[in-house]
Amino acid sequence: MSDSSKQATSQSYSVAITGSGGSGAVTTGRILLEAAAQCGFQGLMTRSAGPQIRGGESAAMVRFSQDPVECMGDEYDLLVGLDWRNIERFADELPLSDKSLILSDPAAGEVPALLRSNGADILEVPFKKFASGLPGGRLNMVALGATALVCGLDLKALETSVKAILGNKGEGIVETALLAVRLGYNHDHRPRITLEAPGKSADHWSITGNQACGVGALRGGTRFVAAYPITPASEILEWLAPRLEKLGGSLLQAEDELASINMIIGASFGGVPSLTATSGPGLSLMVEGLGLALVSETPVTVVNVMRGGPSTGIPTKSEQSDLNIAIYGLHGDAPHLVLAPLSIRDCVFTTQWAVQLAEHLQTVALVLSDQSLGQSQAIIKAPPQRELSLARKVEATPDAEYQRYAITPDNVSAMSLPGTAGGMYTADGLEHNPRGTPSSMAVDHRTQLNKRLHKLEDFDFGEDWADVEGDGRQCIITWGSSTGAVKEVAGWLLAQGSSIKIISIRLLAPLQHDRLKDLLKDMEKVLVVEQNHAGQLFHYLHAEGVLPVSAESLAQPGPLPLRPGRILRALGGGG
Amino acid sequence: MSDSSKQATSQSYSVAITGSGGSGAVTTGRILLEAAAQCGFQGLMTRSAGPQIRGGESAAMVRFSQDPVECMGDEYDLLVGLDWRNIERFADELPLSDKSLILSDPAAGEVPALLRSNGADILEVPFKKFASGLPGGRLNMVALGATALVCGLDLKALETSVKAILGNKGEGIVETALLAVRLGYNHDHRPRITLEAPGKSADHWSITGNQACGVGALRGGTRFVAAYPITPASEILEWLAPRLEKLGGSLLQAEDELASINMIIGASFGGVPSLTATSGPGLSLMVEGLGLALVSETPVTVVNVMRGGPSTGIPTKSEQSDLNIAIYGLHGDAPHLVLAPLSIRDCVFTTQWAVQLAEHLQTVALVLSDQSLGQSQAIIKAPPQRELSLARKVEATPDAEYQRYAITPDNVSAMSLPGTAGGMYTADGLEHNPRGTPSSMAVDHRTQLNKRLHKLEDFDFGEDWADVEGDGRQCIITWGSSTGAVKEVAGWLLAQGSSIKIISIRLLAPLQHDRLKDLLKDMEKVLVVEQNHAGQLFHYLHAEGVLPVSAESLAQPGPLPLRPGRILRALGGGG
Amino acid sequence: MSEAETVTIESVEEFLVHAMELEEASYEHYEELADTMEVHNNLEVAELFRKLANYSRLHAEEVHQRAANLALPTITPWDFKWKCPSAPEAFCMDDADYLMSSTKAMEIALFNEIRGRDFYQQVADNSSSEAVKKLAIEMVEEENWHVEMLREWQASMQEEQPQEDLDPPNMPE
Amino acid sequence: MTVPALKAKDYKSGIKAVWCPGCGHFAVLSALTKAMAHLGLVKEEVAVVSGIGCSSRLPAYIDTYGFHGIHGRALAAASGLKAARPDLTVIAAGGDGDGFSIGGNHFLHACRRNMNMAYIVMDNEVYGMTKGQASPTTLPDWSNSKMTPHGTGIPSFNPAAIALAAGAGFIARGFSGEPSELTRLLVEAIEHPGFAFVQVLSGCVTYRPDQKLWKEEVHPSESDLPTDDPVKAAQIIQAGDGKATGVIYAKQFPVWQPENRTDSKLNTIEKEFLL
Amino acid sequence: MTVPALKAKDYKSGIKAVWCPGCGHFAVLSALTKAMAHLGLVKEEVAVVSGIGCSSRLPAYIDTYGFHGIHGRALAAASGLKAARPDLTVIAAGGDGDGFSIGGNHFLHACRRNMNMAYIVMDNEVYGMTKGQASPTTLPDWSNSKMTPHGTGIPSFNPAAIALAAGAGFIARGFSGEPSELTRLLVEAIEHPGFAFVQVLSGCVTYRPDQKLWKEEVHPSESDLPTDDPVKAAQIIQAGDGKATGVIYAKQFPVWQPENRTDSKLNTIEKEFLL
Ligand SMILES: Cc1ncc(C[n+]2csc(CCOP(=O)(O)OP(=O)(O)O)c2C)c(N)n1
Ligand SMILES: Cc1ncc(C[n+]2csc(CCOP(=O)(O)OP(=O)(O)O)c2C)c(N)n1
Ligand code: SF4
Ligand code: SF4
Ligand SMILES: [Mg+2]
Ligand SMILES: [Mg+2]
Repeated sequence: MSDSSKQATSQSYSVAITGSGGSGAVTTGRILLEAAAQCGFQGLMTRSAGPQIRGGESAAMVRFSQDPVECMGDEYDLLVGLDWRNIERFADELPLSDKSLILSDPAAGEVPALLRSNGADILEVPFKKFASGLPGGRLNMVALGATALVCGLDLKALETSVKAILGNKGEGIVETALLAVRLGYNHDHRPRITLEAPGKSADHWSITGNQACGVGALRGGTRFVAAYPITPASEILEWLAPRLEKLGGSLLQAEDELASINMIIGASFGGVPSLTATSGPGLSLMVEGLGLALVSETPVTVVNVMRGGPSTGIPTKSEQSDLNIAIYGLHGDAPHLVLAPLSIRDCVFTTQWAVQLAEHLQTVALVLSDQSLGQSQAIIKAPPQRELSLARKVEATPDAEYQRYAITPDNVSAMSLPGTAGGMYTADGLEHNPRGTPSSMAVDHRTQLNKRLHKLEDFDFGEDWADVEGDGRQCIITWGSSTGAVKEVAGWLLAQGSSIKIISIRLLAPLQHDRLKDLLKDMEKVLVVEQNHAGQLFHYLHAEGVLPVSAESLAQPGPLPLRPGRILRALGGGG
Repeated sequence: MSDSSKQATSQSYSVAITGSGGSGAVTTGRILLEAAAQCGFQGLMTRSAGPQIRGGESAAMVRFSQDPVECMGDEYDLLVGLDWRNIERFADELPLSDKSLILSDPAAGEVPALLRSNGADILEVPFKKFASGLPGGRLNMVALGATALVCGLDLKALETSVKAILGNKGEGIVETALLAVRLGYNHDHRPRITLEAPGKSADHWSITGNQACGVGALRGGTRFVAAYPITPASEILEWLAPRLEKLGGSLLQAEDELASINMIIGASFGGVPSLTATSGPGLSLMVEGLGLALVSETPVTVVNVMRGGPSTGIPTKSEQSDLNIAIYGLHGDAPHLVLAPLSIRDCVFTTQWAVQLAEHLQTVALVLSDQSLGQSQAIIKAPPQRELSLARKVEATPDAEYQRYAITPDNVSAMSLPGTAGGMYTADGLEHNPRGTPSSMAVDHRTQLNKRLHKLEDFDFGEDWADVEGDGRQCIITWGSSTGAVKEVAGWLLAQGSSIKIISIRLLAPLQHDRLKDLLKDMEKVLVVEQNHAGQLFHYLHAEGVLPVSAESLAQPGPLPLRPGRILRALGGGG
Repeated sequence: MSEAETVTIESVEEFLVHAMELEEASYEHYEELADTMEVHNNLEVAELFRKLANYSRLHAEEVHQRAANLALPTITPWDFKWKCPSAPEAFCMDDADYLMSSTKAMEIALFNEIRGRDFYQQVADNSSSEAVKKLAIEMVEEENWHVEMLREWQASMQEEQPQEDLDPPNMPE
Repeated sequence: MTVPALKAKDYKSGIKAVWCPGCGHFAVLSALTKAMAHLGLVKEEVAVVSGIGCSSRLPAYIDTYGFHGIHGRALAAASGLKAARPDLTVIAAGGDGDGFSIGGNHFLHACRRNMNMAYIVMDNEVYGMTKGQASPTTLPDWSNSKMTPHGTGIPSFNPAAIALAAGAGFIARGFSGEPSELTRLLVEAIEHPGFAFVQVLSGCVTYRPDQKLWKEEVHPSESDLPTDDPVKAAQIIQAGDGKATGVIYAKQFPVWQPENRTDSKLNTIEKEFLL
Repeated sequence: MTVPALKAKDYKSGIKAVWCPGCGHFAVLSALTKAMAHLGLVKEEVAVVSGIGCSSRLPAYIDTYGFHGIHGRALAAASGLKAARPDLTVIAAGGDGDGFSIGGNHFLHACRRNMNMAYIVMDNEVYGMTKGQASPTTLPDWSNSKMTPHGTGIPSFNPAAIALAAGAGFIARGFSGEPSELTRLLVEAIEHPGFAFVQVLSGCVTYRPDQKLWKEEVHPSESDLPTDDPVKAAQIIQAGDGKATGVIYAKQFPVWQPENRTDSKLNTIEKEFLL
């Protein structure tokens, strides 16, 4: 699954661009990332903003490298201030060190002490002055030019990127932007860093995690989606809506999440692989429906893009705090599938796998993405198509003995789809006998509980259950988006000649006990790393009896990203 | 808390009465229980029925003793068959042994082989023939008389009970019933058992667990309830509705569970202690609201009367399978209170405690009762009133510095109630700063996460967190309604001269780690007993790191009750 | 306002209540604009609105002083005798934009002030009470002075075309 | 496809109903299977989708595909099914509690969305399954439920009025005591292109024995119905006693159904991510 | 209690709104505080309860008690609060998505239940907070949301019609561009004994810049309104263009409020369990 072991370490460059309403920090970041992509780099862009809908303070963080980039690193190499308004609101998201450089416009006033305190160098460029020399000139474009130069990016690539991203704004805007960019670029500073540009690659993608989940859904065969908008999941739906219909599928905007989960259950009962996407509050509303899908053995997939919780929480920020509800949130004994993509790129495979596993095992699959994966833009190697031999077991010629919930060797019963003569049955959320007739008998309950458990427990999920890398007697276990930072640490250690084993769990439930235990035997140190307050994975692994008592937990809630340095300190015991 | 250590063992008598639609098995059982109560016994009656809405086959199971009765035991001493129609549907709920007696009417045909297989004695009484000798005579009343005689119950007490229970049916019916009862009683059999009747007690209650939860709710101060009907929780609401209004409170039947949970949040925000009751499917719909209550720190209590799950499951049967959703079912990091009553009698205290803890700690309290507690009728010693010094911390004279979510030593902030001048604030489910203003800053999130965690973790819950009895190097940990059967086992062992420690956890979350660990150190054997499929408590205790690796799990899903003999076998390793 | 029918106010008390509401609404409206501009980091324009708010506040205080010893009637919010949908100097909300330039802000202010002046002018024109007329004319003069001052400010400003925000919106919840 | 001539009883599954003898829902089952036979529906091309309640047990008793879902969500599941499988005849069914209390929101939006399906609500003005509590259609002074010991005190929910206001194009009222007419209404509802709502007065003998009086109270609607004029329909519904049977309103609106085109390949779509 | 004369601005909390400059919701905030001032409401005896959405941010900006709950549940929380605390003036508020999409069921039942509270829906025919998707009140052909790229194709939800059919006793429509009239409507709504529903056309400058045209399109309702005749009200609502402001319907029904008697003691109640 993973070519990301060659994680960006020193061979990367990271830039944060901040500005207030209308200054175009995000656009600047997007063009910078695109330019890096045009030069052949891989990269990542995340963003942060104030509580305003528009016009608030915002920041774009960009990092690029010759290798895959899956987290933001510890400090920024470069901070570009278009202006400094309200910067204190998210200064703690912009760590700098004495090796950092700050690019600032004297017209914006002094660089806030907050940012200077770590001893970063300051380089002044008169963005505003330069821009005002051009009719309609924008200071962010001047800053973009200056930034690209400092980053050592090629001017041609930069110009191509400006055209690509601003193209739809009209020629005039593009022309002026190009002039401004050149002004900034040709300013008299030298590149601070020169990463060797690999040259534009024909198989690189520019994609967000939410889009990648959409691609994975389609690859997995999803052809019906019903959903209700919610931050930060809406883009999955917005990407899918126009594309599904080109593939003979459809998306229905539902009146609420109760409707959307039950709609996809209905559609899936009809034989069409179905999915919805939501976030914490929406998932909460779906758990009753998930139980129905589980007991009626109707496959459905829910992509839950996690945000700060609980309750409405912090909707625009990332956190991995929905593991508990994902695993345990259904009433009754309700085993099902829980997966988590380990990177933006992996959103494609994990979602595809989830959809196909749900279909194959006729159960519920939850995919735990999060805001930091979903809403970040990445330049990645195009994820190869993977054909998975997983599909719904369908009974095409049911006979009189047909039993919808028959006990079979693999505990998966063939499903008869509406339209199939002779296979009529009533799917039910009441406990039932193998035929589907409601039953409150102990034997039927026990039989069906066992069936629903063992079809999962006994299935061979193969090697994709986790990405396992490295070796040694120390081990980090992690999941989901925390994987990026963990892998960066592994890279550092490797570079220093020490070694560590990294287990990034993609299939959280059913937990692959034996495989995990096998990996963990002989470990001297086990650290479980995740982005939440309670250490939800840590406790879950203990619940499942796979962790040694000595295992340690590094659990840090959102909204700040987990940084590699923090993990390294925890490893060293200094955590 | 507990006087139930003197659990009924051999000093009890258990009777099952079965019959088909209209035969009156349940009424017979109720009168029998009442008669036992009139004689001064304590007792328990459960029931079981077919899937029909009315008129299906049904059974009433009655057990009585001089001591508290908190489970049904292993086998029935006496089985009374009013008829044998459809008996196979629930024969496995009616275990007999070679010491059992079957009372049957030759007119009902032969006793089914299923029941005879264990070698029970059969005694024939011509119920039907006797009854048909009386105009309007009912065979169940004849059977009742015969049964009472076999049980050694006093005729006077029986007659009083007939009057008490059939009183509202009219004099004619009562008269005929009395004649029939006497016919049965004066039949020529001798009592099979003579338990010494303690004589009617002035402080015995006849109550169901659902009613007991209602009493606890009122004792705890609940004065507002909003709810939506659901089996097996409705009786809590039906009992409360007319009584709340006599105490200045009210009950509102809501349009659904989404409404009911939000209604009680609104009411509690207004300062009125509020509660709802539901079962699995309803609880599922409430989890989003619970998160809101938790983050806005608005106290609410939800009594969840568990039934067979998942999904619609087996609505009329008991199971302890909602522990997972109760503890982990909210999205985000969401610590709150989870409690479980250990017996019908304990429903009073546990519910009271839950309501007052929720108020005191300004959080969510979930009470996990179940169908077997809720819908069984018990004769118990009246639970004494307990004054708990737990109440909502209210700010009556807020000044300009008032902060709704202020950080305090105990992490509980004084709440200003609508109507209080100067204390105006907006409660919020968004993460917020101490004033309540929405915030997405890391420091505010961390501060409030810590506050919500530590107000629970650091609170001294005292000794009520569990009932701990017995000693020795073996230990059973259990919770909720399974406690009855576990205590019966302890009684047997004690009677045999061996000893065991029993920990029946009343406060499941926050788990009292230190106390539990303390109790468990030096244990040679630890068995976790519960009524579900996955061993939810077992895994939870592992998650919390309190169980030794050698601990064993006895998890048996519903619908059959957990029987003491099964537990004894598991202890013996023969499980 | 200019298109509205005649407005007749016949008592000084009634007039003062109108003037007070007009100036206070104007003050609050500018304050609100200043606040939102601040929230949206448009500090120059925020400052401008703050200044305007301050003028309106001073104006309102003046009216208060004039009314100090009078027993004023209560007029319900919707019974004021202006025909525009709200107090004359507190309108144009949906023209507000977080990127608005100072010149655009000036336009809004001028629109408001002129409408305020026109209101006073109509009262002066149509009232049969000399006392009301006199007061109204005083107010007209003051508003005229305001309008002049605003025009001067405007003239001293560079015509700026606000630039489209190229960044996408956020999704707070 | 040639359809063998099926009788109403061929549409029954043979599973014995758990309903109380005398329950109105039996007549609905029978009328629905008659309607299916009359329409010659191919059994496997029909799906009956329900929620939870006595009435919602219906699908199991019919020999078509069936989905017995969760309380209140019948219309959501039915809508998803129909959206994904437009070739099926989809019939949603349930009770007054299921449809108008917990399921009220889906009712509103299903009326508006106007997908081609029939929705049958067996209205007994009570929650039968949970032992007789007041439902939205219960009259405010019915005080036989302990949960509302003085009655709800709340005016009852008028399903036809809501359906009309929400934009439904077919609104009818039937009565379990008039099974032949009910059959006709169900045939028309299934044939109506778009969302067709049929409220069936279907008495609960166990918790609403008073509803035995319905036999006397129910009457055919007098006026020249159905109308296709929403204002007139509103008048009639508002003025009526809620006991008049027949099709009240029938009007064709555009039916909503997602287009299922196939004019692209996933490979092509993925190309958009290339630089 | 003597009420010191408070001005509208005294009812503002001083927390600065995050709304986009130009958003219609500002005018609603201002009109509501004016209405409160006019009514002389004692600040601490008022509670404003909302759901989630831009509009639902309202409570924080008002200096009364406030509850910013979860999406769609404003009316439920408000109803619980009012049931438990009848002494308070309870105002529920939110957006068209909050109230008519996810919250539709509570809307139906709150109309019917007729508790004494006002409900203000700031209708901008869009989900502002989540970046501009279609809401129930969005016209079927508005195709600016990527989630519904050809428009919803579904006739829009008519809030006044639903409120009427559901039994609301007070139905008004206001416009953020007419703040003085809006103030009057809100005053009447708060004064109305029972559930009072005010739909406020409150444009979203960010996702619905087309709504700037509302200034031209909105007009006072012509007829001799309000009426207390539901049939007439239905006619007017059905025939209208949805842009006419004023009180459309006002009729007094019995207000529902649980009785809070105190005629027993818990001790007495517990005696029932004695044998
Ligand atoms: C979420 C949820 N809440 C409550 C219930 C309990 N419940 C089952 S059926 C029912 C009401 C049934 O009434 P109705 O729909 O009118 O059907 P009827 O039994 O009267 O035919 C209720 C409240 C449930 N199953 N699920
Ligand atoms: C359960 C749940 N689902 C979805 C959301 C996401 N969400 C937040 S606000 C909103 C819609 C807001 O629209 P509206 O109520 O019309 O308010 P507006 O922003 O337009 O004023 C949605 C869908 C949520 N917070 N919770
Ligand atoms: S309880 Fe009522 S609705 Fe349910 S089956 Fe019996 S008669 Fe029918
Ligand atoms: S997005 Fe629209 S509704 Fe939300 S604050 Fe901005 S203008 Fe108002
Ligand atoms: Mg019903
Ligand atoms: Mg809106």
